[in-house]
Amino acid sequence: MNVVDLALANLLSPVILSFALGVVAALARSDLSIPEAIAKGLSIYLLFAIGFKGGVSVAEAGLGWQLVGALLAGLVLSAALPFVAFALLRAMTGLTPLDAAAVAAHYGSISIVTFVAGTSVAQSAGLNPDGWMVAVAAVMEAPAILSALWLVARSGDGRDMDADLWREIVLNGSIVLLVGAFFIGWITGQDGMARISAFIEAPFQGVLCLFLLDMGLVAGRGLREARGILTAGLLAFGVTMPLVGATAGLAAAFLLGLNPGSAMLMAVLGASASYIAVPAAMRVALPEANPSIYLTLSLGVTFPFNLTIGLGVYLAAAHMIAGG
Amino acid sequence: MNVVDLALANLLSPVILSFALGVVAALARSDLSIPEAIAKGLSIYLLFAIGFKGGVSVAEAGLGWQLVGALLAGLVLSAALPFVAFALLRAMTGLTPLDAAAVAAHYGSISIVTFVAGTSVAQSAGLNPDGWMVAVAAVMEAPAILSALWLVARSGDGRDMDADLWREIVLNGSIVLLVGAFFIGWITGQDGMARISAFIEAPFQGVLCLFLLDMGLVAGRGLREARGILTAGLLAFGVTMPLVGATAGLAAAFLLGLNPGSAMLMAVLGASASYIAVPAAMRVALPEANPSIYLTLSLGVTFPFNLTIGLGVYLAAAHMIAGG
Amino acid sequence: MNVVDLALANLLSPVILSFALGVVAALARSDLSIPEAIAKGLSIYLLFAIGFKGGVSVAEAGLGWQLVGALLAGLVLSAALPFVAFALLRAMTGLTPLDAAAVAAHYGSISIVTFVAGTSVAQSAGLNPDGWMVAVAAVMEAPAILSALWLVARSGDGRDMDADLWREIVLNGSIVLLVGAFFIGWITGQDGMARISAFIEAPFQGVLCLFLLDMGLVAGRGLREARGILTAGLLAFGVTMPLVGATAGLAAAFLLGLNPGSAMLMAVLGASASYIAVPAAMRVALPEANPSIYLTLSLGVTFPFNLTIGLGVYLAAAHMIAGG
Amino acid sequence: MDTHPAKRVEIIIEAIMERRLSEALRKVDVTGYTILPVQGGSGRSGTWSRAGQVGRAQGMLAFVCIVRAERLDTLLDAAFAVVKPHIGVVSITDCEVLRAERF
Amino acid sequence: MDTHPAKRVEIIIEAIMERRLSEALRKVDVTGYTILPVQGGSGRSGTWSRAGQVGRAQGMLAFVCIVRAERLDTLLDAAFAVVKPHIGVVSITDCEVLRAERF
Amino acid sequence: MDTHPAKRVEIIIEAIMERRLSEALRKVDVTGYTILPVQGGSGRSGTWSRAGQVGRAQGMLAFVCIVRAERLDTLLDAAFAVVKPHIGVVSITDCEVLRAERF
Ligand SMILES: Nc1ncnc2c1ncn2[C@@H]1O[C@H](COP(=O)(O)O)[C@@H](O)[C@H]1O
Ligand SMILES: Nc1ncnc2c1ncn2[C@@H]1O[C@H](COP(=O)(O)O)[C@@H](O)[C@H]1O
Ligand SMILES: Nc1ncnc2c1ncn2[C@@H]1O[C@H](COP(=O)(O)O)[C@@H](O)[C@H]1O
Ligand code: NA
Ligand code: NA
Ligand code: NA
Repeated sequence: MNVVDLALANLLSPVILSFALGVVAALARSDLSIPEAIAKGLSIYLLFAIGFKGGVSVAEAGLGWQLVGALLAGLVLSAALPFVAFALLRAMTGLTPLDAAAVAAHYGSISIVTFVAGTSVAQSAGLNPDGWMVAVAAVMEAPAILSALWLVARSGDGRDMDADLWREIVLNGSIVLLVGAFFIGWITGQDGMARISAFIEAPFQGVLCLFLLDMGLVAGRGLREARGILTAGLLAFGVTMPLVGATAGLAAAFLLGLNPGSAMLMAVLGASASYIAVPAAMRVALPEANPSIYLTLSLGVTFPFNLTIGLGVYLAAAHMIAGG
Repeated sequence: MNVVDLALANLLSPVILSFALGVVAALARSDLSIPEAIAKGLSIYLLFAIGFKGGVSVAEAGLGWQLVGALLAGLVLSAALPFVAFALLRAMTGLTPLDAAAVAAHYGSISIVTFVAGTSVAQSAGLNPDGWMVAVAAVMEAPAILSALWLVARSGDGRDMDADLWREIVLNGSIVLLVGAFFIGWITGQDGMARISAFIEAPFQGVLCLFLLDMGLVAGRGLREARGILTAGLLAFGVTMPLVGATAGLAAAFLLGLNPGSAMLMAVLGASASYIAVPAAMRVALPEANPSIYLTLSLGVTFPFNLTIGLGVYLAAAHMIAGG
Repeated sequence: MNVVDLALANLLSPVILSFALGVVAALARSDLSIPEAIAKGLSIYLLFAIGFKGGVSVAEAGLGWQLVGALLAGLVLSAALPFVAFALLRAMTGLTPLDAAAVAAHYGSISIVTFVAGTSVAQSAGLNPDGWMVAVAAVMEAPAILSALWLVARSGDGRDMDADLWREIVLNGSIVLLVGAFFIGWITGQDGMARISAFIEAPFQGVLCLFLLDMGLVAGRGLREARGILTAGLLAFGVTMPLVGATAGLAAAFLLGLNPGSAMLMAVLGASASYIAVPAAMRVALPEANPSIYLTLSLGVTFPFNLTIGLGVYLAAAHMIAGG
Repeated sequence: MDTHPAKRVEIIIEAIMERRLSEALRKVDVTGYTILPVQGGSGRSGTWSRAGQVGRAQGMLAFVCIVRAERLDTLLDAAFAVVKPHIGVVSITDCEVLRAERF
Repeated sequence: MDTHPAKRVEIIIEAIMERRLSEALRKVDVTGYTILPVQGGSGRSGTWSRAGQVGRAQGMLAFVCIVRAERLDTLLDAAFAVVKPHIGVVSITDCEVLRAERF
Repeated sequence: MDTHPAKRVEIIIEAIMERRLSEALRKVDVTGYTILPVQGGSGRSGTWSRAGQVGRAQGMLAFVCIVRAERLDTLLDAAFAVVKPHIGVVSITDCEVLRAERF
């Protein structure tokens, strides 16, 4: 199967079609909705499962110096990409510095669901990403926020990042669960996996379908509400920036000599934009920034772009660059 | 195993016993309850799984002209049965025309959980209903509502069916999810099923147990609240009407030459009464109609009647009529 | 594998590590939390699964006179242990008679999650506890409450146990679900299990992980809130009383000649303290008693003690006493 | 602190009417309201609880809507047109608000 | 719009007391009330939150009950008998209602 | 029944600000409040609903806080410092309470 076939197979997978169903239902104003508690339950399941699987595969394969490099690269990418995003936004759109900085934070950070979907695609293509890539995902959540706040401070609008906010970001529920499950998987290894794989592995893709159905519903609702906000410039940014981020991720992977699977995931992390952790941090730290802009862009534009087109492109690129 | 054995086996299955447990717990005023969000989550799972499985089996077996016939028959049954129900109600009970029309709408429409339980019974009996019967179930949800509103209008109490209500009914969450999952299953076929069958098929019966436990709790609570409402006439209607509906369904199946499995499900669709979509529509369109009457009848009387006695009867009848 | 290895293996199992993750996250003030509805949903799943499995194994193995003896022993233990606990509390701590009685009620009653964790440990050790031990667990929930109310009445603070409260306790949701599922399992036996084992057995350990993660979060939050309350005396009681209860349980098991697996579970039931049913009953019956004390002790001290250290000790003791 | 008089309108209405009430309010330019979930209740049409419900037929919501006094009648007329044929309760309380320019 | 004076009583009470309070109200013929879920709170007995709770021991509910002024004392007496030994808060506000015949 | 005048303050605020508002209230010794979940709403920043949301960025909460009149200004000052840069609504109603010693 070549890369184009894989990309198409991804497009017609239950997971992507479930997302599409959600978007269509929301745009058609169906009253289909998933209760908040269920959506949170699904995300807790997914984070636990991803973290745990990553940890188990580290227990199997061991760690190498590459992990250290990848963690550092992740930190740098997350901190640096907001500057690129900020510059692009100021050039391509009419956003105020404040709104531009808020959006930029999202693009430095990552979307764990995009990461999961990317892992599936990589594995379908026979690639074998390193388990510790989830740790890289975890360290990439927060640094982008700092960069964004620095950008705002520089544009004259000083504000202090209180210790509380800092703790909230670093210890936010998703990170703690992902990292905690990673360590549990690492400690218990194959033994632990044998006990809970029927819960962690077997139903995973199905749960992901329902979760993406929900994300589709939320994204569709957001798009309906925010019609007026999406200018051509913002739309263009929403599909350009992921390509920029993916390129940066691939470059880092190339320098570190990661295997093609991990290289693809590095691209995915660079390309994806946060829509859970960073929006919450922005509401606290930059309450005047307009949340419709950053939520619509990251969840309504970049997330579907990555899912449907991006993943195929990043896979092809990783193949080319990292060989395999 | 003959039909009586099958009916008994059904009565003593975990699914039916879970329903009974719920009813008994509610009547005994235990505080056992399932959170609303969980109940909704279970129903989302069931609708997604049923729709998806139906779609996959269509991808396997293909469509025939029978589907078209069955869809039409479903539309006609759903539109026509309310008139029969209305006449019976006016003859057997003292309901006002308004209340009678509201009840009638429920009996033209269908209960998807009864449909699922019927599918299990059919499969245990070695029958093989067509996958597209879920599409028939979907088209039968709404037409009955129109008939009921027409009945009300005719009895002098004119009211308009606004476009909004119409959209709400046709795009209600359950239908969209069922039909959407059907198409996802159809598009992804066995490939898709291979990816998510551990989620869609393996735990299905168990999830159904918990869902029926919840339905038993809600039905039992309703019966306790509505003691005073259930006259002998209403009770008689609640067990007669499903037999009438089943007969109509079987007749349609016979005319269309459906296989015994699909014939049984056609009977089940005719026999079952809505307790989710139609009650909501009635609250909007006929707010003066008493909801206790239609909820108690459809969920407290007809639903358990179908589950415990009806399914066995319809199976036997389908065997006789459609051969097999 | 000897007993020490088993105890260690238990400590490093995904289940216990998930609990630890929850405690650490809560103490570190992470905002990780599991929605209330999901936590309740998980507990409904666990109760249904435990009850059902117990019932199926009774359908397999049959009942013996030992069951009757064990049920009686359970009743006696539950009713008697509060007196021991009350005496210890009065000796070791400065609690008022009212608070001491309220705490005592918890230690006569049982924790079903500790029971489940104990079952896992017993089975990993190759032991085979009787399925009807879940029935013993069920009868042990309530009697302790009566003893506590009697203790309060005796200390001059008369209050009446209204019929309502009595019904609430005996028909509380957990008991009804556990016992109901037990009967469903018993009636449907291996046939029923074959239908739903993919739901009941396969994902069980994984669901338990998430549930214990939640219990860890709640326990950790409670510990943080109640820092000031935990005196050295209370702490000492919280780890002494389970050992006393376990000893009483083992003695009963020895007298009844239970197999080592059931003996261990009898110890676990004696050792564990309620944190769901009894706290609710205490809020109704003894509203002046301080809930922080009994919740912190049973969930924050005794529960983790049993999980991490107790289970290993009770396993070793059951091995020694009941042979095997 | 500077406060300004206003009216707090609380509309307890069937959940299925949520969208209709929102739209009726929007039509008369009342765009500020908060919707609280309702867990159960009792009235002339009996007692109900949300526990375990899958359907939307049973269940109510509470709209809380704070407006300037001079907008009250417009609001009530619009709301009442929606609520009228349905079960539900409308109550109005005097209140004071901060940031009056928002209402 | 025609409005009529009434009283809005808000009783914040432990969730386990729900059935007892409902029954006490019913006994004095107060059959109209709405129960709002409560997510957390703080008081003399500490801070609590519903997150992750399985048991019913912790957790409160808010009863909102609108009555005519002349029924207020009956209601308060009945409610207070239930609330008294428990933690919780009872507040009363003057309000206006539509459809006075319903109260 | 013996009642005493007090103030009922209702603060509708972004969910992410919950801890900050609680702490601000605690700092000025306002330790009694109840937090109600909010299901959706509408305001100058648009319409939102909690349905299906995983993140905490969208979503509001309602703090209900009953205080004696003489504590009102302290409360409002503390609350307003938190609410000010954020979306949200603060309203104050006169009420009567039972068990005045609790406030
Ligand atoms: N007096 C009242 N105070 C507060 N809520 C009420 C009152 N009467 C009715 N309700 C609410 O409105 C719903 C419908 O009331 P009803 O139309 O009387 O059946 C009830 O279930 C309650 O939630
Ligand atoms: N002043 C207050 N205003 C609003 N709610 C309160 C107040 N005091 C107590 N509560 C609520 O009542 C519960 C119990 O209060 P307490 O009895 O003071 O511990 C608290 O957790 C709050 O939910
Ligand atoms: N007039 C109002 N009455 C009640 N709630 C309001 C009002 N205005 C705003 N809100 C609530 O506050 C949130 C934010 O309002 P805003 O800052 O106007 O966007 C809304 O989503 C509502 O939940
Ligand atoms: Na990124
Ligand atoms: Na029907
Ligand atoms: Na015990």
